Amino acid sequence: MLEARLPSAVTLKKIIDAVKELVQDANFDCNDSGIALQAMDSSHVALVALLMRAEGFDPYRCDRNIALGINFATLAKVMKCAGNDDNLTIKAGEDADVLSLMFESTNSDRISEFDIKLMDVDADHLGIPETDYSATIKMPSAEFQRICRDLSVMSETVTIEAVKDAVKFIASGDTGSGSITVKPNQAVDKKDMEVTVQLQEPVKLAFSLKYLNHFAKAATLAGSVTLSLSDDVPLMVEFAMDNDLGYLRFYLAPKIGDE
Amino acid sequence: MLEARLPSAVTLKKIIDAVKELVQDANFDCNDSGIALQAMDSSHVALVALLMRAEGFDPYRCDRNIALGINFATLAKVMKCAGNDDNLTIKAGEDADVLSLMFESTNSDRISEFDIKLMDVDADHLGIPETDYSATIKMPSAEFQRICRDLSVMSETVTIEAVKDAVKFIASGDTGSGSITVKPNQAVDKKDMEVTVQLQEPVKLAFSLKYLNHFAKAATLAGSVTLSLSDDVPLMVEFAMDNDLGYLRFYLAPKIGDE
Amino acid sequence: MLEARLPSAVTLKKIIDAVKELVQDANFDCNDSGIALQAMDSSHVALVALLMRAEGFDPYRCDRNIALGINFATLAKVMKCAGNDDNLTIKAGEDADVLSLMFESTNSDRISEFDIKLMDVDADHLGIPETDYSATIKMPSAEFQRICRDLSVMSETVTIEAVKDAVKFIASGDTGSGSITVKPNQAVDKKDMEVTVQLQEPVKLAFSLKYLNHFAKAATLAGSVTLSLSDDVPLMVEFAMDNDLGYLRFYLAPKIGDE
Amino acid sequence: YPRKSVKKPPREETIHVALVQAGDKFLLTQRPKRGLLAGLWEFPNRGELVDAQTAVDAVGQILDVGDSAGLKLESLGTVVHLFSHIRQTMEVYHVVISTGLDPVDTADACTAVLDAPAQWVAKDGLDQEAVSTGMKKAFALLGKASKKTKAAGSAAPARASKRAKVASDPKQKSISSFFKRE
Amino acid sequence: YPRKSVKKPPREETIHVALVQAGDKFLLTQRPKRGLLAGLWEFPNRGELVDAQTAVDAVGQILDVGDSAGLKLESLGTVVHLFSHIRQTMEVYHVVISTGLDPVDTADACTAVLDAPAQWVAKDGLDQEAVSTGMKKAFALLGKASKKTKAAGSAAPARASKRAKVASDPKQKSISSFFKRE
Amino acid sequence: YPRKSVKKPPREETIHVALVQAGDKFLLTQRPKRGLLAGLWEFPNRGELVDAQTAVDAVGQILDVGDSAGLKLESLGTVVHLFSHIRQTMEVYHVVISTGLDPVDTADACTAVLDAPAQWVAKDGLDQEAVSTGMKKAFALLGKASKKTKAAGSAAPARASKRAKVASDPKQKSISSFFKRE
Repeated sequence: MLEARLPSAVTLKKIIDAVKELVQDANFDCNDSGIALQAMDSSHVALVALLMRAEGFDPYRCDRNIALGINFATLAKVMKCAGNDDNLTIKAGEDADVLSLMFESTNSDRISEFDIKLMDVDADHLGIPETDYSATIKMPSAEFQRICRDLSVMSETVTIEAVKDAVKFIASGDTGSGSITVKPNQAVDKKDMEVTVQLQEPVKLAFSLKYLNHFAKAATLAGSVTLSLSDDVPLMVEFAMDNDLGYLRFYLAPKIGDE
Repeated sequence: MLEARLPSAVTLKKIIDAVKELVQDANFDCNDSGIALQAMDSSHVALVALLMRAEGFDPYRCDRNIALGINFATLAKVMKCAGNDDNLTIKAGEDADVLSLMFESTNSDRISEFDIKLMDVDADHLGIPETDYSATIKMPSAEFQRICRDLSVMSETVTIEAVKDAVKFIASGDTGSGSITVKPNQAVDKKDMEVTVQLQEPVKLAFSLKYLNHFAKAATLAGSVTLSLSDDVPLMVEFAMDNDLGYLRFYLAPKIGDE
Repeated sequence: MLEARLPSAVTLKKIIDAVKELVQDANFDCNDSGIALQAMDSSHVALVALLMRAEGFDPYRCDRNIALGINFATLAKVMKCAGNDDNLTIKAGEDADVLSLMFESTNSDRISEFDIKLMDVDADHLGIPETDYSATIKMPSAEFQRICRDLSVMSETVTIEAVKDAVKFIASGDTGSGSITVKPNQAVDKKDMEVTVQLQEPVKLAFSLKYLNHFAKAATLAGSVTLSLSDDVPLMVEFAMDNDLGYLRFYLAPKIGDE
Repeated sequence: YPRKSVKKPPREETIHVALVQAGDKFLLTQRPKRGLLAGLWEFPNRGELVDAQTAVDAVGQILDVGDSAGLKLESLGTVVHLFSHIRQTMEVYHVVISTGLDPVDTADACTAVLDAPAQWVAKDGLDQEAVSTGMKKAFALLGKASKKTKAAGSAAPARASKRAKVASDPKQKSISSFFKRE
Repeated sequence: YPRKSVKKPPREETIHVALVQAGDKFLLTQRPKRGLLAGLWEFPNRGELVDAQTAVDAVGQILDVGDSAGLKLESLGTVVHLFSHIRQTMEVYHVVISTGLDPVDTADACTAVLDAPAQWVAKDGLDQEAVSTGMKKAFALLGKASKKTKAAGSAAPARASKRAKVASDPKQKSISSFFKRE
Repeated sequence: YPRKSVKKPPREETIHVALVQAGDKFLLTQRPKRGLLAGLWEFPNRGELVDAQTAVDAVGQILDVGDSAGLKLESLGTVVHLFSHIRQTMEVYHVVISTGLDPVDTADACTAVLDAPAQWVAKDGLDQEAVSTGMKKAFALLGKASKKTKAAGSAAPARASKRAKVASDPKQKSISSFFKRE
């Protein structure tokens, strides 16, 4: 049996909104350490990996491992009903065929309860090896979102080039080309505005902007984003959630012959 | 001859916006006590009843009873031209074939005048009997709007169940189900936030959410809404306008075999 | 070679947004006194004339006359990437086949560069004679935008009638008619709110509202707009930009037999 | 415990069918050569009609009789017809055209306006035409209604349009079953 | 005093018609088998063209002649044709193709791109084809224009596209009737 | 220096083609009578399918076999076919239906659901039908795949749907070429 209370329902809403266009159905894998999800998009180009640690909930209780098969379009519609100051309790019984969501507002007398029917989702689970990335870039997530959106003007593909002390995003198409350069800034008072570049060796890789724009929707979830790149390895885009709740990671296979 | 000046043009704009998708053409019935309108939607499932009392206008003058047949799509387009601080004077002459609307801004030198051609609207007038409802629920109109919108996620039908000290809105569909419970709150400082439930006997009735969502658009017109229910009688949804101007009421026939 | 730095990139963005639906491709004619553009819409009903004086840039350098053929849809997409506090440097080399735009934010470490491919635009250049207009009306541009939008409710054509001390905009259609009267206001504290009417002789002319609505989009560019009318001459709608940067003018041929 | 997503129910579809009568003839139009019921003849119908007045206007436009207010439109009720994957509710109306009409000319006009072949067929000749089963059900309503009408006398309302449309959801009651006309 | 809503005027429609000429042949495409003017042949036309340049580009794409700039497009003016419920304004253009063309191949290409049967027909043979009256009116403009062109000499502009489109509202004057080219 | 806007490249199009097999027969549907490849027979296909599961569901609905989970859907890979102005990528799937089927009934059901004529044709009879070249290429994948399948034994996954769709951009690598199944 699962019972978990999330202080802010909006957190789950933002996660689902960022993922729903990539993933149609997926399993929430629940055990005593938390709730995890891994799913590829239907084209098998990107992979979404979510971890919500038990510590981020209060209370959290999960007696035994269960996989809750969820249709994301349905869940997204229900999460739209989350008010800004609602907390959220999710429940699933032994052998349950529904996931229950209860929204409670701290300052009103309204309680909303939704039951979503569970599905049998046939999920492949991929093993993601630990990687020592050549470049790791931390930047404001809003900045990342804007770069992806701006460069989409010119092309469907962006080349990310990390060199010493600078990261360059380049897109080139039929009507012209665009490039945006981001440089590290050491002393910033707001943590989220920080830009850092850790470089083992220079890398230059091409990725689909369509997918990056999808990932960038998670900018509402975290003020910072971390991009990790190495040759011949998928890009990892990580949004770390506040209060040690966990992370939402996206992996994206590179495009070849385009960098 | 009719001549009536409404201190805030926006009031009529909100009325028309709430009604225009239900009613295509209808008569404004004008006499010396005010302006009334009654119209069924084209499916004959809902009925709109508007009353704007003479006292809400300044000045108000109507020599003899006239019925002004209006196309609501046209009127809605004209009402879009109402500025936030405009007042509105409406006029119709003896044997006039137009309704004149004049918007005057208090702080500008612009005067807008529109003439809308009148139509011959063939309207049935229904007698609405006085009803002693089993349950009368008063709640914030924004809350009502949100409940209708949220439950539309699950179904096209909502069951409203009023019991002692609680009202439950329930929707159940293919992908799951949802229920929202509202409880009375006694001492609230803001009048519009008040929730009260007056109960003669428990009722449980099913209604079309599509219509309720239409009605809920009038939430801009009044901070509170009153729902009145009895078995085998249409639901009455009333929005009472400020300053005793009158009310906008919607009646909705129940769905049978679904509660 | 052209190199010109505009303190606010948003200024060019607003110009392009106001013009892009009228003009598909046009030449920016650059010389040492500034950048000019003249283009008819594809129906040859309206003419756009833009002047950006060298004095409005800092620095501004243009060695010899060059015509930069630009696709406005592409330029508009690039200009969307302009941040609110970005400045803009545009460059084109000798015999260049691209126009370069560089956006620099004053408070971030991001530099965006875009190159737009130049086109061979086959432009007619029309001579616009100096005209002593019968009526010249200055009014807030937002007011002009609202009048055009509001009257579009009734007709595709507006008749502008300027008489002593008043300007009347009239639209008449199948469902009714509308008229908006604007009167001069002498003493206003905010310059942009001023309404003045200079009249040599009364005029009454009909124009397409579709085009006027297009022109009115430039209201974001200037707080005031000036309409100049004479019989048998195109209407001139002028938006003068701040800081003596120049102007964006629209000329519109009248409709005959409709006034 | 988890379950597979449920099999889809048949698609719901509501169409508005007009039995347009001039003398003893009825107007038929032909379905496209391909697709469901290809090439069969049917009574003019539209799915997207929002209310009965629109139907009257469309018919008025087809027949070029000018002011459509002169047309009597009577609601005959609804028929449900099942296809393999569609549950079609037909809302059936009867329109009698009193103006003198040239059947050939109006059929041509209909072809132009409806963008489909059209013809006038006598009531007795309908059996000879390739008319779909569903449409025959719709036409059968006319027989029932004409009996009722006769019983009630010829007090058919001249401007019945406002009363015609009934909600297509069988569970949804009508407001006019609660409130009476004054 | 109140009045019934007015009878609708005929629907306004503007189409752009291209008289595509190669040698003495003109390109015809066939209308759908159903609907208005079913099966008749017509000159390639589109309603949604925004301006003449788009027409040139489409023709260039059809004929695969690469850079469409090489095509001469000349505006011949407009013709109005009335259907029962449509008032159709045809803006007519003339395009002469100078590249050596195989009539059969290009007709096939046109069929593929336009999604309709296409053929090349000699000017004299147009009368033998089932061409609609409206289209014949459009073609008649070419005769008038060619007389004018001859009078004016062969000074037809090589890149006339920017000058081609005229406003379809007859009351709307053109700006170039006020301001002269420099 | 300035340049003319570039000639358009052929339009990219991706369709999903289902080789639906029952016994030794395959399901064919007929293209519209007009337009590209008019009247030719083809394997059921749709451009707008978002993923393989949707295809399975559609097939299940066509065949009315209830729970579509019982259908085996196997991705055979992609074929690219060039038309004059279209570069079409076909993603080909193979579905084997094991339920006892009446070929006539199911063809009728397909006609109704797909809104196009349909028939079951034996593998050997495909050559006799007017099947387009592109579709023949798609069918050829089945031969290749069946060899592979035989080599690999009959370990075809019962619920292969989640693995079926491949990215249509040849430059885009798949994530599963980097991360291995656990």
